Amino acid sequence: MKINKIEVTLQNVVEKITKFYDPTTTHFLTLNGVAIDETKTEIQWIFADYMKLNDNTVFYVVVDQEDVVPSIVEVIPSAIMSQREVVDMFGIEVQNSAKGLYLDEDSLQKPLSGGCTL
Amino acid sequence: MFDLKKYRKKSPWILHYNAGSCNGCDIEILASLAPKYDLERFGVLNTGNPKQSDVFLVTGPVTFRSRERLVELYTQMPSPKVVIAVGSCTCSGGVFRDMYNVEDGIDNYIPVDVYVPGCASSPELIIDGVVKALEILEQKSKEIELPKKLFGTIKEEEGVLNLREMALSVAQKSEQINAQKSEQNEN
Amino acid sequence: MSSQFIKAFTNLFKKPQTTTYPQDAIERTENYRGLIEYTENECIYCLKCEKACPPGAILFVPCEDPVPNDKNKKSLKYEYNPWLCIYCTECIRACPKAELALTQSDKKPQIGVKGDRVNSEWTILEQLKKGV
Amino acid sequence: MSKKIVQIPLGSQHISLLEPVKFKFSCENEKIIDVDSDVGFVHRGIERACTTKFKYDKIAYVVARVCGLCAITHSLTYTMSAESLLEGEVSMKAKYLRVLMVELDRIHSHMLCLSHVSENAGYEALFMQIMGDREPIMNLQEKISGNRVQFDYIDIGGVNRDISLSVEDDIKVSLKELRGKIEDLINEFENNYTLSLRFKGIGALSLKEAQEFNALGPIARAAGLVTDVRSESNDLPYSEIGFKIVTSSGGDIYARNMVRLHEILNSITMCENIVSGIPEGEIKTKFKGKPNGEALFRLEAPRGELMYYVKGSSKPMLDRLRIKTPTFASIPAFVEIFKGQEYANAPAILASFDPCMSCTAK
Repeated sequence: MKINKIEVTLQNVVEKITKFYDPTTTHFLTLNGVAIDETKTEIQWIFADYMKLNDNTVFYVVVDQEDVVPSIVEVIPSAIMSQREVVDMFGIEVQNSAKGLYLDEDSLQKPLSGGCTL
Repeated sequence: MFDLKKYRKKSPWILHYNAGSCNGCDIEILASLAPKYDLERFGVLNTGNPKQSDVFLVTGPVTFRSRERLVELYTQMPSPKVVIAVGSCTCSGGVFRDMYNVEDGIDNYIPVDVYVPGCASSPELIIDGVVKALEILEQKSKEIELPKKLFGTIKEEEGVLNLREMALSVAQKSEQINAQKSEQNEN
Repeated sequence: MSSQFIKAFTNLFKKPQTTTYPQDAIERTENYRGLIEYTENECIYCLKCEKACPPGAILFVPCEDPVPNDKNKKSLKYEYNPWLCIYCTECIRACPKAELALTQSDKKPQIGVKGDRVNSEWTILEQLKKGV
Repeated sequence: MSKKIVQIPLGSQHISLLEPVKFKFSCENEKIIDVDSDVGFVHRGIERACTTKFKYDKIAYVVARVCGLCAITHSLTYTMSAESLLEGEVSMKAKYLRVLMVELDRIHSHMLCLSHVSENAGYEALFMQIMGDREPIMNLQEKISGNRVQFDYIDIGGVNRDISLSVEDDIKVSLKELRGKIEDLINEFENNYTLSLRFKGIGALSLKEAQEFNALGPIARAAGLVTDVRSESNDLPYSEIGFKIVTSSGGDIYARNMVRLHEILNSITMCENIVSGIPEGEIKTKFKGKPNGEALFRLEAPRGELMYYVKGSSKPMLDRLRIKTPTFASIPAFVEIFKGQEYANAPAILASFDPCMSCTAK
């Protein structure tokens, strides 16, 4: 499937998504993280259109481990789950998202981040 | 191998807990309770209450968050109880072996009596496993009754209560029984 | 309403759905994926099945029992854990001598009880394998 | 009566819940006003294991174990996204066989859900009847792939087993029988008071809410939202085999049941068309290279849209595998539906979602 990738920054991501997102034609798939190296992580917001052939839009931004990713729950309420997942899996702080969706305190922390080795 | 008459009188109730499986074995447990395989003809009933159950069917390699629940459910069941591990991942971790949030099989947490292989275990294998578990349940309930019987016979024979001798004879008898059992096992 | 009564009546004369399994064996379909069977004489010890197995249910453990020979130079012994196997047939697709050395039979795997080599004993075998 | 807020937990082990999930309902008298869910009981860490433990050609067998009910969709979506990063072409026959298995899987998954719904309405006999009617489908799956639940049928390059003529005949016979039974079931679900009146207006989701909370699959289609990934991609030959989108309106449990039942009928039609027209060809072709680049694939699982994101860099191990499962994305919609309902209906509403927690937590 085709991917349209759009680069954003942490400051303008909420604004751009608000402008792009129309609940009647588009739906939000998920918030995804990809570890690039030990400290850098690529955060992706993935969208797809209803009833259009092979159409996916991905907003992405590369963040450091200490950065705080803005929350898009105000625009898209269903993003809350995937935001909590990213907090657990990558150890990156997302606004208004609590830890502990999947991981207990004694299990391996931030398992998908680049710095994690078993 | 199958003496159905022996089991027809009994009605073991099962408790099912999903400790992190992929649902494959769970739907096969449901299928084995449904008309085609119909475990209910052995009197097997699926209950949600650990306090009324005799057989504990567990699916899934124990995940971190389900550990306490698993042990809690096991301890809440009255003895004699039998634990059946359904599916490869419950027996030894299966394809999830060595993943970071998985504890590689339930026998690291609770004692398991019957291991049912298969991914996912077919109803046929689950029936085999339950039948095997019923044998073990029978044996376990006999073992629980054992000391009481021994005490009873001594009392009738001697008429006098001598605690020390009673204890000694119980020890002897249980030794004999153990020896017999080990012989049987060797055979 | 009347159709339901007719259905209920005809159901009285139908064969029961339930299979009487423990008494009568269940008919196996042709493709049934059962136990993996191994023939030692045919094996060429290429270890492809061991590498292919997703859960690691096939191990070639170094031991002293079979004396090293032409085919088996490192004196390896085939070990298989049916309680770890996921019956995906990947090992047989990897085997260069499939149908001879490694086959998938239609036998169903055995039910394990205490004392079978299920989990903790298998962990020891895995450590033995890793130690070399 | 004074207003008093009571907390009622449901799960993680409960007789009406097959899944290990914990809900905490805040109820005002009998009415649910807020729901808190804990879905992490089944988290195993598959996403990490797929990038550290397994090579790219084994992952199809691992991701199938994410969920036993939609195992085939998981392995198919992964395989197709990996294939788009490799060099090679899947034969038409393999594509048809893949769709056949996916649709058979959808039939049995929907039937399982319907049987649960009727059990939660207190209709035990119908539960047993649907479970019994489902067995021929399980049998077909065993005949095609060798196993009843985890098929391990799809591999990179095609499918693992060919289909024989006798099995094709069996499929035709069983599906014909099943069609009659499903038509009876539609009649039953429409006209039986236990199932129709009991469920009308309960657990309703409006079209606007469905769009706002990104509901997926049968839940969205029951609310009138026209979305189905089967018509949003042309990688599988859905348009050739008579696929139709089934929608309903109302968004309540009754509408969801109807959508599921009509989808089963549509799947039966598609399976019959596939079996009568399987093209000639190889079932497996060789693929060259190692996955390189990014791929994103969506496919319609029985519960809704499934998405895989694969990133590789010409190594046997992948860099990243992201699984987005339908239930995971629908949880905000679930919570919205629960609000304002009676607590007594909670198990029935939950069953009508057909939730899959092993999908959710991975």
